[in-house]
Amino acid sequence: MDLTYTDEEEEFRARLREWLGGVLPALPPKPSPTDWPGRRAYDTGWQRRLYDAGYGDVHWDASPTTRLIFLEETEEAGAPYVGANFVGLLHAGPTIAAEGTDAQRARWLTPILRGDEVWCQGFSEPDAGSDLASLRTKAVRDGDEYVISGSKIWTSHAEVADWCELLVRTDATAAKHRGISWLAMPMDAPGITVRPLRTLAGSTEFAEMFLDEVRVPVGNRVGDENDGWRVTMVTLSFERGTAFVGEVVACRRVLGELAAHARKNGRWDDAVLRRELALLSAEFRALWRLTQWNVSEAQATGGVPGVGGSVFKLRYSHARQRLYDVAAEVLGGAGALDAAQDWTLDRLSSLSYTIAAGTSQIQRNIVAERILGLPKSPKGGR
Amino acid sequence: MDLTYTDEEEEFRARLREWLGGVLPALPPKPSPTDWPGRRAYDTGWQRRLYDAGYGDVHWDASPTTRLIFLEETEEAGAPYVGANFVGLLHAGPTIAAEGTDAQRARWLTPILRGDEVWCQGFSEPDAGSDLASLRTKAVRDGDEYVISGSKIWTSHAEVADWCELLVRTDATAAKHRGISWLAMPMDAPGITVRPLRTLAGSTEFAEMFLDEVRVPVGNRVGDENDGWRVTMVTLSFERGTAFVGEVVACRRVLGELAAHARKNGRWDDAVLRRELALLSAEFRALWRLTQWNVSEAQATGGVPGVGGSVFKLRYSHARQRLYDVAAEVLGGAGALDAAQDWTLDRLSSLSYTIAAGTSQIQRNIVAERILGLPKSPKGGR
Amino acid sequence: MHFQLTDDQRALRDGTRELLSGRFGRTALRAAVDAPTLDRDLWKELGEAGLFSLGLPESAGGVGLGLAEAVLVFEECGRALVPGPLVATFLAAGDVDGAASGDTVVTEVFGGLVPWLDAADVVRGGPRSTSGAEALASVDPLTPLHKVPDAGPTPWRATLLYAAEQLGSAGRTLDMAVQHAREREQFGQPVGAFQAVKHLCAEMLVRVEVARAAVYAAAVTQDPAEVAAAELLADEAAVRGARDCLQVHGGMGFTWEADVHLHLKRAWVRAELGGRARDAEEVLAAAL
Amino acid sequence: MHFQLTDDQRALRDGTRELLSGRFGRTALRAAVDAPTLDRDLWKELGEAGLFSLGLPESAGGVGLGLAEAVLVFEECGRALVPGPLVATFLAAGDVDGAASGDTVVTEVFGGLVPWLDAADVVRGGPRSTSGAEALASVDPLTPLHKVPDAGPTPWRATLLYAAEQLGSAGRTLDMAVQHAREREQFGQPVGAFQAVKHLCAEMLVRVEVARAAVYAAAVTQDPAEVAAAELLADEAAVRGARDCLQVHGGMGFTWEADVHLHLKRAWVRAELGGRARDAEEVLAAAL
Repeated sequence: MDLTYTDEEEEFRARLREWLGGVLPALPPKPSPTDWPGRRAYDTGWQRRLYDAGYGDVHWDASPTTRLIFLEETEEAGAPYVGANFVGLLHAGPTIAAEGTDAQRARWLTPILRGDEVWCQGFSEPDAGSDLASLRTKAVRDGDEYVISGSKIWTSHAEVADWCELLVRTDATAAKHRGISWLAMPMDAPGITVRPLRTLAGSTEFAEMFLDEVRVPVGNRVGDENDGWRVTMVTLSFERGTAFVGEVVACRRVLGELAAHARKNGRWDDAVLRRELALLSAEFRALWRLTQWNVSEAQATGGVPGVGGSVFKLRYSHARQRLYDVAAEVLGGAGALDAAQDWTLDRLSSLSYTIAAGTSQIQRNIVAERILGLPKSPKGGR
Repeated sequence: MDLTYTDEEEEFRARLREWLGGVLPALPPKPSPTDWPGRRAYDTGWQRRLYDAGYGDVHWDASPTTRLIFLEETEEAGAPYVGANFVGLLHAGPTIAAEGTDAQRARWLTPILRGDEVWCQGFSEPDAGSDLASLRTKAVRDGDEYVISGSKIWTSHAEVADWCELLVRTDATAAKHRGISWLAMPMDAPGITVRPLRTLAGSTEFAEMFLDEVRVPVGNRVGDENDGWRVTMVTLSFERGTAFVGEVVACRRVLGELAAHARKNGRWDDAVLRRELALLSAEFRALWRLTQWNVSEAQATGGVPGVGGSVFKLRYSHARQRLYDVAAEVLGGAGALDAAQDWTLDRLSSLSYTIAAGTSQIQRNIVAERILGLPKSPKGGR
Repeated sequence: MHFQLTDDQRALRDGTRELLSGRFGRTALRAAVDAPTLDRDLWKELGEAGLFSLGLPESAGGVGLGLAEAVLVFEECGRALVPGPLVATFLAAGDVDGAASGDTVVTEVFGGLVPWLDAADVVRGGPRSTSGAEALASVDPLTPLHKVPDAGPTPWRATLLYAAEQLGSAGRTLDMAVQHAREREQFGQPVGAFQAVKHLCAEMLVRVEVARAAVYAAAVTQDPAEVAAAELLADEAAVRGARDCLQVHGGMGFTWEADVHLHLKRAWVRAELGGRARDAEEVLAAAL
Repeated sequence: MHFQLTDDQRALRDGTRELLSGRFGRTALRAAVDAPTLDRDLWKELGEAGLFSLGLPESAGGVGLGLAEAVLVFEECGRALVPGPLVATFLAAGDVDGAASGDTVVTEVFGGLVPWLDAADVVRGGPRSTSGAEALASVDPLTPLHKVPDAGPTPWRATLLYAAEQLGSAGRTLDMAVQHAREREQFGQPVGAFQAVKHLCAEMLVRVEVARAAVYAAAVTQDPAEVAAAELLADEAAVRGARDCLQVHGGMGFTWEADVHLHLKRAWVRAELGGRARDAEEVLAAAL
């Protein structure tokens, strides 16, 4: 049990910190949340800077510990988030790297790392919900093309993406997990309609995507036909180990800010509130240690994270919601109801954490069945 | 919405209060919890006093509101609990009254009301647990007798009971709810072995009961053969309306004592603890009002309570556990670990509340399916 | 003792629900979200229906009903998410000309906040002048808010009426969750057949019924500790109810299109306007 | 950074578990419950196995291991519910003759309480004399307790070791719940197939893993705030774990025969001996 970093890791941290200190002040101003081309340019510009400085592939090639340090340092320095590069860097890219042909890797990987091309994700569907594998978007083979119709939801950056990693049903007669294929769909193909989806926070970072006989070359399929579910699952679990590193660092910073704010406005004297802050501090300290634990485990097992990601996500998503509920208490009265406060918007967006990427109910099933070995419920018992 | 009592009800209350004031100081001293014959004599002696004073049948014949007043006043005055008379007065008696023949009513009811005969309950079985209807104690017809073998558990007062209301399986081939019969078993019949069962609180108020070819006359069956499940359910739901009246009154008294104790030992100054006490106060105030609501409803519908009992039990059982957890905080340090403190024993016994008479999980199923009309899960989904 | 609705009370509740579902159903609600101005025609109609005057004696144009009846009506307003300073206008009826009839819109300062300041004809409570009031970007699209420096405690009648609205909102989010759980299918069956969803809904109902007993009893007894209990339990039922409803709805619950966020945000607003939780807790503690 | 057990640590943990399951398995545990005297043979064997001395330098007869290793060993003691003043004796090794070897039984005053006073050879901490100590009817049949008036704060090393025991107990009640859920059938299937039971068990695991990360990290960093976090999270994991285990067991969990109450009662005792929760909270708050 060692919580100190190696000399090599400390050097990486120092070098990165120095580089961040130099490059961050020179960044262009942050675009408005509704300026999609501006957001794309900002995010891809940042990725290009990382690439040029040798940090472009930190999500792919670096060790889990190095990645942890990278995420910790960039968050603490206030560097831009992965943003529009998220799907390319953390989903589609790793999938193509692991399952693609040489030609596919050559075509798609470097543009992702250089920030030249942006990807979006076409997995979720309105009628599928938690049961992702019941997706119905249909791809019918026509010569060396698939003809695709259906609709997707919760697609981020669809407005400005070049490519979409798309899950489609290529065999309607097979069992639901067995008839799915993974395609790279060019977003300029005819038949694609993107419509922004407004969240309860009033923001439009997600979109619905309607596909009407969109034609995609068969050569854009990664993995075998009807093997898309396995292809996808590999990537989804790959991403879990370090997915929340930056967020935990950010939550700890917010917690410190809350304490400072409470000391200033007098709420600190309320022992009940102080206790809530203390319990959150215990919580996020432990979640940070759990992150280091999971990362160390991933490092030891060659980068393959276990189902520990579900354990982390379960606890973290509820802790994050509590954090912003307490933020509202710290602000108190008018402050708690003020949508101009960042904390209010964060409170609203935290509501999605127990739902997105597998509801807490689904995560508990996973933990109980896959870690604890409790019996799978028969149909109806899930 | 009227929370005042009628003149008649107030008169009943005043008369009862006066009578209690006279009779309680003259009661013999409470027997030790392990002195079973003593406990029987004490409890039946109290029931006889009630009977002689005209209160013997308050659980059967009085209106729900009168019963509420009776339970409230006796609890507040510190009168003895129903104790050894519980099964006779609240389970077996009402069952016989509702489903028995004239001869059965004549034989069994008056001795219950006079405190002459004590009943115990032989429903639960070790292997059945929450799935009560899966009971396996077998009754085979032999002429005009049933020959009974099996084992029962959680039987209170078995050591000193004259009769046992016994559920047995009379048809092993029928669906599980359809092959059960209700019998009155004399506790002096050969083949009955009673063994005390120690609870985690160290007490032995429950027993296991082993039946080895016990012979019971067919004439002791109440209701039709194989109709025992329905016979039983009628009584179980009958009892729910006012089952917890005395306990809620007692919990409110305990809460007041906790506050007084905390004021004395200084813990009152801990805002966190004071808040916990305040929230419990809100809780038990509301539970008292909910009791009045349910009782008024039962009064209006002719004494048939709805599934509201499950709503009440769910909330109350958790509130009671919280109450005694907070009691431990009020006592603090050594006090919280002192088994000589009544509150410590009550804390231990409160642990059964979310399990006994239907676990909280079962109660939530009942609420969801019978009140909210959510679909019954297929086998496996309960 | 008969702690149940009388026939008259039942009729009042049903009539109010019918009026509101006709006059402020889902279409009107979503239209109000898109254009959040106070609908003075609706206000007038509510006034004509007696919503603001029901507590006034018949001599003053009211029907002489009590707080118990007011609570039933405000519960329905909470269910329907009716916008506007209902509580302040109700409390002003009899004191402020035109409040009872719905001709005058009255708001009031509660806990340093003023709802619907720009739309109101009269402002009560708080500092003498609200000229220094500062507009807030209200989290609730259906409740414009200003803040003022002076933050006196919320009068108990307002606390009780806000609690009644919370109760109504909690009942509505329960209904929405149950309806969704019956209709939405996942893994080949209604999500309401999953025990986890079932138990969420069951606990929502328990919170509603407990809060209902507390709110109704507080209206009858008007005891400060009972009002405090009603406030705490109704706030909890409304806020947690909306959140559980969101959880049952899954991703769709996170959209602007679903109504659940309107309930959650309004529940947050009412929790602040109705009085500070810590104050209510101290009232209860002191009464122990 | 390699925040995982080393091979040596794994071997130490496995060896301790093996030793304890052989020397203090279920039969021995229940025998100890029936006759709660301190087993000095067992104590000596634990001493010989190095349980008390492992932190001492080799020159003093120890193996020079750190708090991280101590935490692993105490976690196993918590799993097995080993009775006796383990924490006090461990902390006395090196200071008190014979403590390291298990020849001397040392207890200490923690939070105004003295465990195993009558069985101990040496008492540390607290007031000069424990002649005025008052015997308590201890709720835990495996921990005799006395109380003394002077209640200084528990030293942080003791807090940490108690937290480690809590962690072990939480892990054990999780295992017991899962085993029961796999084996016990109700309504025609294992109760572990019901989502409600499944989710109880899943949350137990989550609490264990979060507490584990906190306890191990506190042992490595020895930072006061991390120790406070470990204390709070381990107490919660142990107490709620035992209660959920009881719930999963249903009626059988309420019997004296089931081991679950022994875990719950000991968890309550450790929570008091390990330091007051409110103090830990203030340490964490001050560090914010």
